[in-house]
Amino acid sequence: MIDLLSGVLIIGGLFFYVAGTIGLLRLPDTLCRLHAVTKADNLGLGLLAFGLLLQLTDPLSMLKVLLIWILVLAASAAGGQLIARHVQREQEDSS
Amino acid sequence: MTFDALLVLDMLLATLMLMLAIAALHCESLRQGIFLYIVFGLVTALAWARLKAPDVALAEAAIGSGVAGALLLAGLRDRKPRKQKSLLRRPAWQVLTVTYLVIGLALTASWAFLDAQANDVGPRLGAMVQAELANSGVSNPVTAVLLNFRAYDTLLELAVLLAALLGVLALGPERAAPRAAGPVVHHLVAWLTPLLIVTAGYLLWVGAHAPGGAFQAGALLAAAGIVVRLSGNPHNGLPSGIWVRMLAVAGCGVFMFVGLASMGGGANLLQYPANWAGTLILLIEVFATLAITTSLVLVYLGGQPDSWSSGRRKARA
Amino acid sequence: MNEAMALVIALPLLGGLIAVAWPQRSRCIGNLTLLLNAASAAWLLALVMQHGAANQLLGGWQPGLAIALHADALSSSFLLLTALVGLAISVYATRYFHSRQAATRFWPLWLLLVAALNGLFLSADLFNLYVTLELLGLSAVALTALGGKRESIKAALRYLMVGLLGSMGYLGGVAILYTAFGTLDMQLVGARISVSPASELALVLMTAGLLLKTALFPLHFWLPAAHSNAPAPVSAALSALVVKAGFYLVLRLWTEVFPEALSPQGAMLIGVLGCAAILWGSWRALQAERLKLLAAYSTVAQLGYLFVGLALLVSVDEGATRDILFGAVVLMAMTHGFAKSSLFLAIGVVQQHAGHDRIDQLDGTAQRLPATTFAIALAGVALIGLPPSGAFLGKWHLLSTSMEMGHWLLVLVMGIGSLLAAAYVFRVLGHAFGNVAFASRSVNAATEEWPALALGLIATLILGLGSAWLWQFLEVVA
Amino acid sequence: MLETSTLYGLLGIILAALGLQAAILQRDAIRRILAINVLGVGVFLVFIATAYQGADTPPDAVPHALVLTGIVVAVAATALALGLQRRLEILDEDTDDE
Amino acid sequence: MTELLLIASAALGLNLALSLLAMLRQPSAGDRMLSAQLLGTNGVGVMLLLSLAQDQAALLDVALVLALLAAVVVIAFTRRPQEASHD
Repeated sequence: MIDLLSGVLIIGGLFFYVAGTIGLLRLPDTLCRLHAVTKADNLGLGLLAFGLLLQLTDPLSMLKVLLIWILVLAASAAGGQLIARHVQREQEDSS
Repeated sequence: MTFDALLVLDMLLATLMLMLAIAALHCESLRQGIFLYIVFGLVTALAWARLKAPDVALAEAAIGSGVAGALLLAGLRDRKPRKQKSLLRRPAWQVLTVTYLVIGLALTASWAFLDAQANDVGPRLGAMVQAELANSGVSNPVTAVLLNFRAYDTLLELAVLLAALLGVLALGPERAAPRAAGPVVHHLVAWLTPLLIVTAGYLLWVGAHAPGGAFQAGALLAAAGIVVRLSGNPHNGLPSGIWVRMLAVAGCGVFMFVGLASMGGGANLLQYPANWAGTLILLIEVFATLAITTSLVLVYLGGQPDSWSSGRRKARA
Repeated sequence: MNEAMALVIALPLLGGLIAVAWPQRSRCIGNLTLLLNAASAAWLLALVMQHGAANQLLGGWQPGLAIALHADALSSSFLLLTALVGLAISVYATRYFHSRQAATRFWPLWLLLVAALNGLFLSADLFNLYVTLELLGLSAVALTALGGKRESIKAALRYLMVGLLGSMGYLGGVAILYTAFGTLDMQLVGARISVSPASELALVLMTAGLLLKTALFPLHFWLPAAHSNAPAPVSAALSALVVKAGFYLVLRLWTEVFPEALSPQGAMLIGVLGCAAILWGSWRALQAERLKLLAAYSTVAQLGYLFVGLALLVSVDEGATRDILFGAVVLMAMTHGFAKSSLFLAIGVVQQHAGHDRIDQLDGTAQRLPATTFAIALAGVALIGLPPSGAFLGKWHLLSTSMEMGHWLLVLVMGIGSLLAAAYVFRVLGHAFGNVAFASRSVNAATEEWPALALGLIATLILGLGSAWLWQFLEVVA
Repeated sequence: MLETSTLYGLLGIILAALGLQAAILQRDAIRRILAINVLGVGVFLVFIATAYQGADTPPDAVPHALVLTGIVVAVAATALALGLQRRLEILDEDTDDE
Repeated sequence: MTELLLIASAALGLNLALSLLAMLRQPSAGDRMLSAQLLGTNGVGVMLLLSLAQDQAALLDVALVLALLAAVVVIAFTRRPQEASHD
């Protein structure tokens, strides 16, 4: 049962990862891509992490997985802003 | 079934590494090349993980890809724009000759490697390590090799790092610090730095019985220093004057001291007393971590900061 | 014996660390360290003479698992060479670096370089040798860059890249050897090795990497720029000691690890390259316009002799002839070490007093700097290979073996090489003794001049007269 | 069937060859540094592949330690090379290259 | 389960390759940083899956370090030096 659930979660995570990449390939401009891709990716990693959590028994490992996920979330939120700012600056520079 | 899935993963990693290496070395823009090299480091870390070398994967992620990446990006910024010499502007005959020679060498090497693999020598050094692991003072075999069985290598390696540091310091003053960062970077740095430090401490402590150790911890601490520097802070978290110099030599110095001290009573160099081995290794690792951190951060500055020579002179200037 | 080996390794390393932490005293620390280092190297040599070769297993682990140190006649001779040349360079460097900043930068790196050399000569572990090679390479590069000029930095960068390629070649060979034989200990690998593609390729990779670092023709392209643009004491160390480290390692690998895998064609190739190096290096030295460039090209040529000697050595069967050749090669390497460091230090004195080192403007040097000119002459005697010097005996044995074996071409090449060497040495001396009407007072700066003089005297007199002893030492202990 | 350690060992040799070729042919210093680093990774891969002894046996720890040492040495060399390159860049500011 | 994990990690690796291609197609600075982030997240995902598939808890630490260093690299990418930049 647990195996099934975590399998579904992992596959779901993969789906979002792939969706993010397709977004990167298909969406028209950088800011759009930024928006879609960071969201999809974080969701992908989140699902993956929960799928893995179900398989783990050691509390320290579980904590680490959670920490990794939160870390990536926070970093991508801040990183997203930085990148948006950078893109804006570049557009200003070029215009 | 399991084997097939693994083979798919192997093939994927191999293809990725090859493509990334070629692209990083031959793409048009150098900036792109450095970026691809950092990604190459990431995939290499995955390959180490796949080959059951988690210690190496940690080091690759932290040093090979992380710190080296930051160093390369800083090096790229030193670059004056007029000098984007592009790749392979050599005459075709040179390119062809070298390429054919290298291909020939690679084919010979592959043949020799297959021959070497076929040569069955029985138990390798790894078996000896396993047999003596209990007497080494730590239970992580890689740490045992690095700090006990082959401690002398590690001692000299710290000296190599010191030599590179001294070489960089002798080249002139440090780079200008980046301009002060906005609030977003400051927030990011504010929580990333403590996290890096805590993780470094964890890796140092866990190194005795699981993958981790002085080099990985030192690299993470150095990353913390680099991040602080990148946020536009003129300080890099290091002390100044005699203290920073002591930190830079501490790793090698304590190591050498322990090595010499353990010779008392007719023992060999670096022959720790059996029941003290664990403690001594931890002691060495702590100072090695500090020295590695100091060296990597200073090297990142690209030259000699004011804080290196004594603080008094700085006040006078 | 254990203590002596540990001391030889630990002293320069600790000295370097203290010099970093305490830059105000780096000169004293440096000189004191080199003095103690010379004493401990002499002690180790005495111990080897008394008790024969010895091994030390670091950490006390079993052979194979531990890194082994190995002290024998060959390694202790090279250690003594390093110690004596190093001491003279240190004394000279005390006066050479005027500014405090330059001095604080020089000493720690110089001590690390000596530590690397000592470590390399003592190590008997293939991977540990890689680490010592890198320590040697990086500190040598950093010292070269102390020249500060654009040319120095450029040469240093190129030196670094070439050095890294060389050590990667070496490491690749070690990887193949470990795959095939499962150990890193030189003696164990030597015992397990067999003629197979793996060992052949490892031999080729390691030798090629080391030849790149040792600058055997045609892999010498980086050497003249690096050796001629570094500060004088650094040039002396690079030419006398650092390239010798690569040669020493090739000598050890070929005679102790790979004798099985060695093919006559390989030895032949090295011999031919050595001949080319002799001719090309001597020719370029004759054409050089600057003294330092002349000395650098002369190093290229002298390395050629060493590799010709090595090629002869491995093509002779075990026995008396081989022992004599072995001694001749070591004697030549040591003579060149002393002579070339003497030459570079003397050039440094000339350069600082005249403000340049252009050969055609040296007139009057003999009157102004008599002791230094004498040192150049002594070094010249050793470089040409004239009688009292150690190189004379070395060359003599090389020539007689070549004649016995019927390698007449070799005899011819060595003859031409010696003539060319005589030509470039006398060209310098001719200018130095050139008379100028307004010759100024003769300068007598003892600490600057005597290191070069002492080294020149060792090269021409002591090694020449004491060579019989060296042969005996190498034969009995090895 | 291709053994895992053979696969990765050969991969290492190819990577080393790629690095070597670029190190000889490239003219740009930073690019050469990248090339030498790729060459290094190739050699390290041969070591780690040799250490791998299948999914169920623990790998040989000695090559792992050697590669760790090698990685640190490579970073030290990279740092020194970049420092020299930076100095050259500063000195070149008024004179043109080659 | 192990097969699933391995196949999933291979799929993620493929995804990594695809996003790399996407980046190479649009080499503007913003996109490069974006894909840096994406590649980091991908790498962390593969490392997590490998950790479970090969039953190596230590790989979780590697994933943690990767996540941390990805953040460092993103900062390094967006920062400019004090003088006028030469991008």
